[in-house]
Amino acid sequence: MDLELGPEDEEFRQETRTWLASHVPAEPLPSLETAKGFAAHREWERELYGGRWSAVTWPEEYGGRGASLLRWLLFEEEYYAARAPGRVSQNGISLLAPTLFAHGTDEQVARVLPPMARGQTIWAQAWSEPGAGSDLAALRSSAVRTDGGWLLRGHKTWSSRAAFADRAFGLFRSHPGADRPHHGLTYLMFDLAAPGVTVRPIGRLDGKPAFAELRLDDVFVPDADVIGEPGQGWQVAMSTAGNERGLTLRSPGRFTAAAGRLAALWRATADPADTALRDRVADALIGARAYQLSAYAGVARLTEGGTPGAGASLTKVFWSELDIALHETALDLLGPRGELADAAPEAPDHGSWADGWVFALAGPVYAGTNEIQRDIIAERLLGLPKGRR
Amino acid sequence: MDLELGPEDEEFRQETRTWLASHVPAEPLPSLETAKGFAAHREWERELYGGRWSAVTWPEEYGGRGASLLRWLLFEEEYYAARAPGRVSQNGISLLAPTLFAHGTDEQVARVLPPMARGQTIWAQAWSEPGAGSDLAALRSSAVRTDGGWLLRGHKTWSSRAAFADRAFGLFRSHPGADRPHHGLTYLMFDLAAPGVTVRPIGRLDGKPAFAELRLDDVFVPDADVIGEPGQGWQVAMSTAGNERGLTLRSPGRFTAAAGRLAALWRATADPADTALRDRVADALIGARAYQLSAYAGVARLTEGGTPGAGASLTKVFWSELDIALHETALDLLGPRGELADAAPEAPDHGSWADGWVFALAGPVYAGTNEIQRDIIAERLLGLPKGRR
Amino acid sequence: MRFLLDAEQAEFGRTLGRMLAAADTPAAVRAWGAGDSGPGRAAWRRLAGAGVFGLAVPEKHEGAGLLPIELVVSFVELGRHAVPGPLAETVAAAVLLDRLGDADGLADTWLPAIAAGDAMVSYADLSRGPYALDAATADVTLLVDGDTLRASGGNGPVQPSVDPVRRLTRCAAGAVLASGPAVRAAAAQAADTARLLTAAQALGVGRRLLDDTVAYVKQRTQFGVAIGSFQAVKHRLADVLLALELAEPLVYGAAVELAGASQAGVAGSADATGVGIAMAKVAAGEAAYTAARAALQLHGALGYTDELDLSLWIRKARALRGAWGTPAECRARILPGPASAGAQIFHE
Amino acid sequence: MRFLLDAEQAEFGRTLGRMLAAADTPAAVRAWGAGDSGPGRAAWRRLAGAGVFGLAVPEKHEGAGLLPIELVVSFVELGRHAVPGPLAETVAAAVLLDRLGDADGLADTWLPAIAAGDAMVSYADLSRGPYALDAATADVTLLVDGDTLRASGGNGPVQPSVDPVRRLTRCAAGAVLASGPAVRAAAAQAADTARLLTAAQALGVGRRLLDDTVAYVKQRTQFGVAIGSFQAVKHRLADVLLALELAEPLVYGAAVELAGASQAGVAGSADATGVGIAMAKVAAGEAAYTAARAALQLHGALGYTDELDLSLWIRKARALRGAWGTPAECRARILPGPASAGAQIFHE
Repeated sequence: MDLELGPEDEEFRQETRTWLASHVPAEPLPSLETAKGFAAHREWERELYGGRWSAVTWPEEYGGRGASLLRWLLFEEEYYAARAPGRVSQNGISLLAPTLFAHGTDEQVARVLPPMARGQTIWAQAWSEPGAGSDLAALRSSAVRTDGGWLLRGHKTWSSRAAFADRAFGLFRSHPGADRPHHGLTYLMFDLAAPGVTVRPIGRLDGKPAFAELRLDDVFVPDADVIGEPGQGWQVAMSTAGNERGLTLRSPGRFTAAAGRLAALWRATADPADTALRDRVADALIGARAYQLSAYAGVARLTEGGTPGAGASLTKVFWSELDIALHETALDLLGPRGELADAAPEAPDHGSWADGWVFALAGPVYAGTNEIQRDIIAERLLGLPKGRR
Repeated sequence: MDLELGPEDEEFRQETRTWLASHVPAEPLPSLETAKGFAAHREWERELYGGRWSAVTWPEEYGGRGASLLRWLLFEEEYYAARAPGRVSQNGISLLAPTLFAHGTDEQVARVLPPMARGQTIWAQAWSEPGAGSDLAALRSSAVRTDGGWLLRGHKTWSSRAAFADRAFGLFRSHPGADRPHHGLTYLMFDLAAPGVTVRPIGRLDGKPAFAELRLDDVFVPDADVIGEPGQGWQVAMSTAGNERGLTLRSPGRFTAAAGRLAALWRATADPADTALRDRVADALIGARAYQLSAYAGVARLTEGGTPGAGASLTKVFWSELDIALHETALDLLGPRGELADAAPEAPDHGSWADGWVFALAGPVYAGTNEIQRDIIAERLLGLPKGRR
Repeated sequence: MRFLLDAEQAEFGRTLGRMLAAADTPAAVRAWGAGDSGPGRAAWRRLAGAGVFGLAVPEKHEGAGLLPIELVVSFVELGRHAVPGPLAETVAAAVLLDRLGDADGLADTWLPAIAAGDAMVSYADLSRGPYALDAATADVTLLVDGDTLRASGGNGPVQPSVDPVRRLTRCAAGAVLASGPAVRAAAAQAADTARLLTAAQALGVGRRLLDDTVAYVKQRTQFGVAIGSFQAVKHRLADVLLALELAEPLVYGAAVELAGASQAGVAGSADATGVGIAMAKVAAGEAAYTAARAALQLHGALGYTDELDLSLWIRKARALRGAWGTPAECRARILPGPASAGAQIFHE
Repeated sequence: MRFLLDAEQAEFGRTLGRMLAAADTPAAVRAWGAGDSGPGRAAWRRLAGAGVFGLAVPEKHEGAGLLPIELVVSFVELGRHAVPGPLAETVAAAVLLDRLGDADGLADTWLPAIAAGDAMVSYADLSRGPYALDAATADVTLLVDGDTLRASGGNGPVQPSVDPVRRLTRCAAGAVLASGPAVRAAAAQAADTARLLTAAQALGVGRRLLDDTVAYVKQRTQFGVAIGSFQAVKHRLADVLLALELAEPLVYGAAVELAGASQAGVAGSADATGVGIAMAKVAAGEAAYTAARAALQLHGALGYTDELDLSLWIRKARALRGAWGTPAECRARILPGPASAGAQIFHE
């Protein structure tokens, strides 16, 4: 049991740090939830790709470095510590790509991944529907068989990034007569510019169009864009859901960086006598370090053949609540300037605390609400009996 | 809307204060959960009775003063501010007596209340059974009809005060064929020294026998000791349960006094720079004041014909959690001496903080667990649908 | 003692509530945030017509006298309906001007206009922070800096708050209107009043968030049942109700104390009144924020959208928590420090 | 990097766990609390036989060398089985004596005896509080006061802790055994070690409380179903698991750091190691107390009784939370103050 990096891992970390030091923009990019910011972030993805940093764990042939999970953790630590831009390709890289590696055809992998790595195709997710949030088995949007493919009809919502993205992936009901509600679904990729797609951006709490509503009116999807077997979408999606809740959605590096910045803010602005705030800053540091060490242990287990399983639910609850507490602490530290929205000219740190707080508030909702996650923890990790909830 | 005491209420408060100032023992009595302390507290009840303070709201003929609920609140504030002893007659006065006033015969009221007021008869409660805690409808101890009365059989537990008390009251299944589980119960009073009663004291967390297990083996109870109609015990008990959860179980005066003592402890011992502790002390003051004002409002509503209803559930959850937070804060303030049990020679303030912490820990469990209370709040006050829990 | 609203006070609150419910305040809020104060001004005038601003103005200046309880009743409704504008600030300015007296004609000029709803006043105490609320929209902006009262000498760019209807502005120092220790003393009373009314607004915000969330969880179904039947949902909302129910008596209790102190003109009780107000602000501010977090979580993604009017209250709850006294500042007011005697709140 | 226990370390923990499960430690705890240390001593000797105390003693003194990871593995099991006695104190004393060196023969006398399980050492750092744990039972009591190390000169009356198995005593100052700055430095290292092992014990206590409570709520029925099927019960236990799962890597991480610092003999890394240990102590102490509160609540009145063995762990969780560093002290170690540079834990 140790915490020492081997020489090659250390070299990888140094290479990451050096590259980022000379490439991360001096001024933060505009918010990626705006048209201008989206474009700037897409440009940044291209630059990352140029250094082969956009998807370090992928095989080299698709633009990656074949990096181990440990190195991915190190990359993320360095990335966020360097205050590099948010990842507009996140949905594709952390949700769709693992699904394609697991269930996609060789042709799909070869066709979809390289433009994703280059930031050329930005992906949105299309899971939720107005009547199906936590209860994904209640999906009603349909995929109807047609010549050489499927016609999508229905209504998706809360589609992250869809206001500006190029393509989307999601689940559709293809076999309405199936015996159970989560049977008979198909996992599909489709073009957001295709005929029949209407994208209506939806503003998040601070008004930025972080997601969109999709109306689908006989949108044609060729067979080549079905992932896995038609009707088996639920099983295909579950592997993605596992990833979503696990490490790859919000790496420890995000939180070690944020906690470090919070500590710096405290050192710079706090009244040393204010132990109430000190305790909250200390708790953010403790939480970030706990998640970091927990991820090191998790990576070691995965490397030796373990699976994340319901442990991903623990992680998701933990980081989402840490993120809110950390940002609330920052806003309280900032005093009167803590009330300013990120768009305010005088917002501290380019508005990153205000923006981070709004972003954090969604954490307990998306990727499976924390209520559902706690049910999963209790039932799968503690073995408590399933209730009606 | 005002907070001014009228001259007569003010006079009552002053009379209370004056009497207590000259009668409250200079040294705290030994813990009432010990044999010696129980006797001392019984003696104190007699002294209270001597001044007509043992049950101020009762009519004068039973030893009370016919005091209004507002005066009772004032009495309680003064009582605990004066650091007067805990009330060993609490079960009788706040649980049994209201039931008797509502459902008892004249004979019962005349026979039972005066010795209760004098501290001559100390009452224990006998609700719970090993299989029936939150779910009182699952009671199995029985009352079987016999000549001139009933024979009690079964097993009661968590009977507060029963280790040293004289008599007990509780619910027994008298009509086993009733259509619903909470029908067919009878509310009875019985003697803890009667033939067939076996009392086994049970130690609470700090070892003191705060409650007991009762084995009942054909214990005879005369008809005169049935309260209300046989078979109607549930309805009779529910009025008592309402009282138990409401004001009378733990008056605001307990918490205003405890919060005041906590503030004094903080002023005496705390590091002024320690805002973390200051905030917790301030929150105890805020909580106690909120409960006090809420009780003033509640008393005004009751006086004008309102009912406590499910509001009593709000109160119960609030004070039980306030009590724990308040005592945890005190223990943290005390530093290394905060670890000492109340029996330790060097325990601060005669061990009252340690004893109070142990006492407080039971608060969320007794008189209806806080889980059940939150269900009641949600269903009855917010109108949320009943679930399976 | 009768610690309950009189029938008249309760009816006043209900009347205001009905009036505001009919006034489409969400549309006024959105317009205000976008820089169009027209609909907000209209609501403001209706409130003045109902007598709200007169509650902050003495009779000799054409008001109803300073009536803290009725003001609190009003501000709970203003919060419940998310009325935009420098509401607590205008009342605080009235308190300040009244206390300063008429020497400079300030009170004669502004108090009747405030009572009539013709003067929307932005007011900032610069010891508390550099920003004035809605200064760009107000008819006048008053700035206190230590013992000097000035008019604004010009507004900087709008600095939007996390609650976008709160348009904060840094103001340049303008003409001196008054100075001396009386300004400092009057500003302290103005700040206490603003703090209490902000607490009342927060209480109304929290009530609205709870009501709307309860209604939502009764009708939203997942897994075949209303989500309001899940115990986790029930307990979370029970905790919100608990926080609001215990904050409410603190808010009204502080109003009663302030009313007593105002009538008696007693400076000696200012400390105790200030403590009561600080308690009310902590409890109401935290209760409203707790309600906002629960509302957001239980509405799911819907609660996170700007489109749903719920967001107006979620954002306001956060802003009001800090306005006119953060929880930390208020707790420091309750317990100023072991060395100081401070106010003994209960027998120690 | 491989941040996982080796197969050998994991097996060591399992072996200790099996041994202690068979040893009826609850009976030993109750005897110990009543003043009979016989069964506790027997458990102590079995632990020494399994090599536990040797993990704190260098090879030249007949130990296995200071092995913090293996010590943590052991102390998690000691907590899980509620083993009584001055466990962390004996290890801390070994660290202290080892660091002081052999000049006075102290290390030669006591270290081999500690490794063999023949010496139960009470140890108190009087800057932290006046009480020594189980001094009346220990074979020797060492007291550090600033830069002076003394033997106890006699024990005062036992001051029972909220955890009655912890028999605290005030000790009179006895013979001076060593003095000078080396004592202060060694005492700081001893305190860090004691703090880490107390965190490990707390983690074991929390695990046990969770396991026992999960088992209980699966079989206890109310309203016709197992109470473990209620969502409120599930979520409360999920939160306990979460707290424990995130405390665990902090505890092992600090052990790894301490092992590195010990091997390197690097004083320079002491600060970072101390911060890691403080983090572990906050997290494990609070997790165990959270587990205790949940265990008590979900067992209902049963959980509140002294009779049920559960009480042994509930009471211990409270005491360990404060022992060798309260949460507040530990947080102050993590962030000593803005003026001081302190240790930068992450890139700032």
